[in-house]
Amino acid sequence: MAIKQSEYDVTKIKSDFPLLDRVQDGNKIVFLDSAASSQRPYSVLEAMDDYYKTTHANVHRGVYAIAEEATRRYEEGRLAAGRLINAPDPAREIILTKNVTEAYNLVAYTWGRANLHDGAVIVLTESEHHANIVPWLMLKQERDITIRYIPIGDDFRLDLSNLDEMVKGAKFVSVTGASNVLGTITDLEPIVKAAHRAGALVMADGAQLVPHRPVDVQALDLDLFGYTGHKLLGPTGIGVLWARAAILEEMPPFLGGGEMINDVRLDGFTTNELPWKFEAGTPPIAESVGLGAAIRYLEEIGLEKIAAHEAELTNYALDSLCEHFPEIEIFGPGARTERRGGVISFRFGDIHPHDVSQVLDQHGVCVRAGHHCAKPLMRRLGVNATTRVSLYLYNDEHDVDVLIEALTAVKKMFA
Amino acid sequence: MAIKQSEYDVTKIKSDFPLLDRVQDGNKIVFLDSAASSQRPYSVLEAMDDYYKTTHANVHRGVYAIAEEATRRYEEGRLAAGRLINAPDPAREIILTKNVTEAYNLVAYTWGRANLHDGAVIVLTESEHHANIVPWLMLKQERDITIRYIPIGDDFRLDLSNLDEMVKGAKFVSVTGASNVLGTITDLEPIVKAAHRAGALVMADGAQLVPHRPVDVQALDLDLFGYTGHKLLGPTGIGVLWARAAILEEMPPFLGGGEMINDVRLDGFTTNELPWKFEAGTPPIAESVGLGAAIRYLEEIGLEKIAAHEAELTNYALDSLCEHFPEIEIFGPGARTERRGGVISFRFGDIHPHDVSQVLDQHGVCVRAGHHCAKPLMRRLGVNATTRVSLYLYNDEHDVDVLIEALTAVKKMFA
Amino acid sequence: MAGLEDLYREIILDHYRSPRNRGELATPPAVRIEGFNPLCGDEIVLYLEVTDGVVSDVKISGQGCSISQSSASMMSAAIKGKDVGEVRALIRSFKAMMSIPESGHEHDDGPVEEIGPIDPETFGELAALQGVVKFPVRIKCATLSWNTLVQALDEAAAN
Amino acid sequence: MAGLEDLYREIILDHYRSPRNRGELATPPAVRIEGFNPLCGDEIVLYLEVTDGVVSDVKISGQGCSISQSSASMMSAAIKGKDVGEVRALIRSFKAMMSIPESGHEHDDGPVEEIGPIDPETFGELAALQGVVKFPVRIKCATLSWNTLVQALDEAAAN
Ligand SMILES: Cc1ncc(COP(=O)(O)O)c(C=O)c1O
Ligand SMILES: Cc1ncc(COP(=O)(O)O)c(C=O)c1O
Repeated sequence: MAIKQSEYDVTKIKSDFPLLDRVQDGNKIVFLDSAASSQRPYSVLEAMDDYYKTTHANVHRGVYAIAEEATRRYEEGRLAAGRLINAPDPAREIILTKNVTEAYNLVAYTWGRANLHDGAVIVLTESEHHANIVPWLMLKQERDITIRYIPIGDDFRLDLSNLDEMVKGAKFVSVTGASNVLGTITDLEPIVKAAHRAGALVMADGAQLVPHRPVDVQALDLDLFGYTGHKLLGPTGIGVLWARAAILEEMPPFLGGGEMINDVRLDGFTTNELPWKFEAGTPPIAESVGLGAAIRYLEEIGLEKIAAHEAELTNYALDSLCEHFPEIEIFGPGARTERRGGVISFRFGDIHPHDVSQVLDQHGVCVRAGHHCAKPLMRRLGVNATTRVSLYLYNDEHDVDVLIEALTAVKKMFA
Repeated sequence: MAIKQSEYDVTKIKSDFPLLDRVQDGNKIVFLDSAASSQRPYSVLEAMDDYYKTTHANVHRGVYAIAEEATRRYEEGRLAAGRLINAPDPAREIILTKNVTEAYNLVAYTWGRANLHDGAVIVLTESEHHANIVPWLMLKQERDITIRYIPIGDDFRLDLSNLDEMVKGAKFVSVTGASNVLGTITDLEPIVKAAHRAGALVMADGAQLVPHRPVDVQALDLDLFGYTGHKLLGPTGIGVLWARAAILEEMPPFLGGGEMINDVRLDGFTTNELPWKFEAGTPPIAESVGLGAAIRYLEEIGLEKIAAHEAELTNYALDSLCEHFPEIEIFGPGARTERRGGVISFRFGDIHPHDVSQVLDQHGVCVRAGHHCAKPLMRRLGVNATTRVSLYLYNDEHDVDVLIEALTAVKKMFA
Repeated sequence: MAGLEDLYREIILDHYRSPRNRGELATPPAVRIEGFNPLCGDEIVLYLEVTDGVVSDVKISGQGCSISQSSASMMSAAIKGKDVGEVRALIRSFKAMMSIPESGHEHDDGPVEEIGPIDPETFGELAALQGVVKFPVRIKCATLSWNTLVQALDEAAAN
Repeated sequence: MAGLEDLYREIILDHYRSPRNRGELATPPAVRIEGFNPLCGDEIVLYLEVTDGVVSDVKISGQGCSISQSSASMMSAAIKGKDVGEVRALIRSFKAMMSIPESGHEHDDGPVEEIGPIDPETFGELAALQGVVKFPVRIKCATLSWNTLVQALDEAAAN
């Protein structure tokens, strides 16, 4: 069952990632935890290194060549971050944060506190990551707001049958673009339409979407959107918030300090223009350079091709798992279904995910075991934890084959 | 006037920093803008590279070797950050943020909103960086609090003559440990004593202090303290907040999301233990590794020695500047004074700082021109901007000599 | 890297496969305490009956990984019939074996009290859990039941 | 890297050393507008008198770097006596020369309308400021007085 895809050379791609060359106790690493955090190609590390070695200085105010060059490189990362999702005005609408969690907190603290007063209704889903729940629960501790959750059905997908009812009277709807547990990809179109009909803004969480397929925030007609650098071959320490300029203009500032101000007096201050209004203090400069390089790497391969590769590999993995292990219970859509990404969560008989993961590690296979920062979803699934395999552009059939072998060993050990 | 300091080999130190080897238009870079952001030694870049190449995975939850090793390296950065300032319980009391600006916002949003109600008084100083003013001005927009500012005297130092009066009735006192404009180092002891007598907590801004001399938060009897990675040979994207555990325990959380929670339900959440309670989302992992390496580099040379070197070099620079340019007006204490760091701000006749800096750049000399994120202080000094030279461990007399030559050219150009 | 055989000793797998003292007790006379590992969602419910200063009965229910289950099972076997003072001493020794200083902060890297070689007399089968220390993420699994026991003893004493 | 001679043309230094139209005007009939560059604190105060659709007088005070001062000085010389339509056209051309698209967002890296070679007829001495484009941080210095002029024209029109 060979995967054939013209021009997609997974062996070459794999060799671009130094960590995937690591040998642990005689086993080559098989990295199947990219949904938690991906690995980085040489080009990303080199871009950051080059930045630090030749061009580092603080940005935006220096009147000397190195500082101007540092500013240019920092702002280039922003433009790349916007280009990747087809943001209409990246130079003003892309806010660089420390991770996407900060981005959602920024929205909850500023847009949320300015617009959601007692009695307001917002809509989330049962399959959100904590990053898109807790900021709203914190707001709910302060104010009498109602949070409605779009439920998931038995097919693990959002149940959109009651959509108009769900969003009725809501001011804000925020849904994950792709689940980090179920592998489902959200059908955003009907949600955006219903929300806009109801007069609500719509934010989507792109953390698990942007790394894996082309995303166009304009075509999706979204209002706000976030994603995170380290899951898309970029460095840690950087996240991306996009929102329509009109929304950002209206929002009060979030963090206060240098760079986000226009003027400061002892008794007050005025804010800077977009996007710097939301970027207080020294920003993640080298991280923006790294993010830009990561995006270029993805663009060069092509996100369409990456998505196609992942789809084939996901089918191979789902088939292999079900074929070898009848006791496996997969929490998510099956092989060859639409809107399905490369995240595969499962129960392995009654062997606890911690034990599964620990034994897999002995074979060099890295997978995640736990609640995946989605405790409400875990409760809905009726489990405390799952084992999660996640596939990315550098994984191949051989990785899946090693996983199957290693799972066989797990079974033997705990039989 | 040779600087002699046994065992301090500035040539060797300089060679550890790749950027200082850069040649621009035939001139070797003379980097005199470390107060804005320092450069990084190879060892820091190598530590981050090695982390990414061999050990990267998301931290704290992975049950596999790479993830455990990543967690260990991340937490090691935290311990180093605490060790550097002699924090009593670094494993719990050090919060890693994206920069120190975030740290002060964290304090203002959480401790501030929980403790400063209408009528409350806080005390800052006229020489604060915007990072320690704007978060409090933002709070003042919401609540009727009073901010008092300790003035600076004609000697550019905080006027502490009226201290007990200043802090009377205050709940919180926050002062810079070292000015990023004046080069003054704050005499924290009387401030801490007076504040504690008045029942106020004391925070100090260590952004310009920690990189340059030994700091001991216990000996200083501080309650909260912050500093930032990129000014101390570390990467961008990381800052440090220290506070006594008892204070942190009482503080509500700041950003919500993964990692900072203990449990999440659809209708509420509970928070994690310290320090993770304040670290939402994927933290700056590689940045913590880099910070740890930067701290080790500083410790190996020794902060006492760095301080001594900088003191001698500052004297040399102040003497040279005054000797060559009678028209120079330095905003800060003169040579051979106590509590004086290597930041030298000045007016150069009536040549605008932008023009000074631009022409210096032509000679490879990097200095900062502007308000240095301290607009209230600029108003106090009666200027819109200053030219600022800042010295660090890798600078030497030759750098100062090149500066003098280049300033001579500036003078000629705008005569 | 530590080998898996350090973690999954045969005796651990045996307790996992056939847990001792599984079940529930009537409350009162027993106290019932729930323990929870937020990282992996493991849950344990501990029923403890103390009569005249002696652990007269103990039962465990809940779910978790092999390490948390076997640790709970071994613990139940080790404490049953012991007097409360002995049990508290055992808890201290067990935590020391897990490199957790008395203050209880499991991530402290500060100096840990030197503990002598594990004494099989006191520790019996529990010594098999020593290997967990090499797998820091799993320490919380191994200590879950013990932390729950501390709470149960406190509550029993308060009654 | 761009050389300093691109930035500090002799004519720029000349305007910096001997600024034209320095001073104040009575308001009314003139309008008075303050401009401010938050990055470096440069300030300009522009006095503009428009009579019958013509810039009948202009004066400038304030302080700033050589680029902002000389740009203001050259601007004042260029607009004095011109009619408002011509002045607005000149502003557009100047901003185009500074690579600032009409929308006014100076950091946009989007495509910029191609502008032909600078026409010395229209631009006169102002063409000397072309070199500023190579020093992005200084663009705000060069455009400060022009942005202030836009406001002054709007206000004069409103009166
Ligand atoms: C005294 C002082 N405090 C705070 C800061 C803010 O540091 P950061 O931009 O890294 O948050 C700076 C540096 O700009 C500073 O000099
Ligand atoms: C769906 C989803 N949203 C948000 C996040 C948060 O990302 P970060 O930790 O980088 O803020 C994650 C990753 O953990 C995720 O999977």
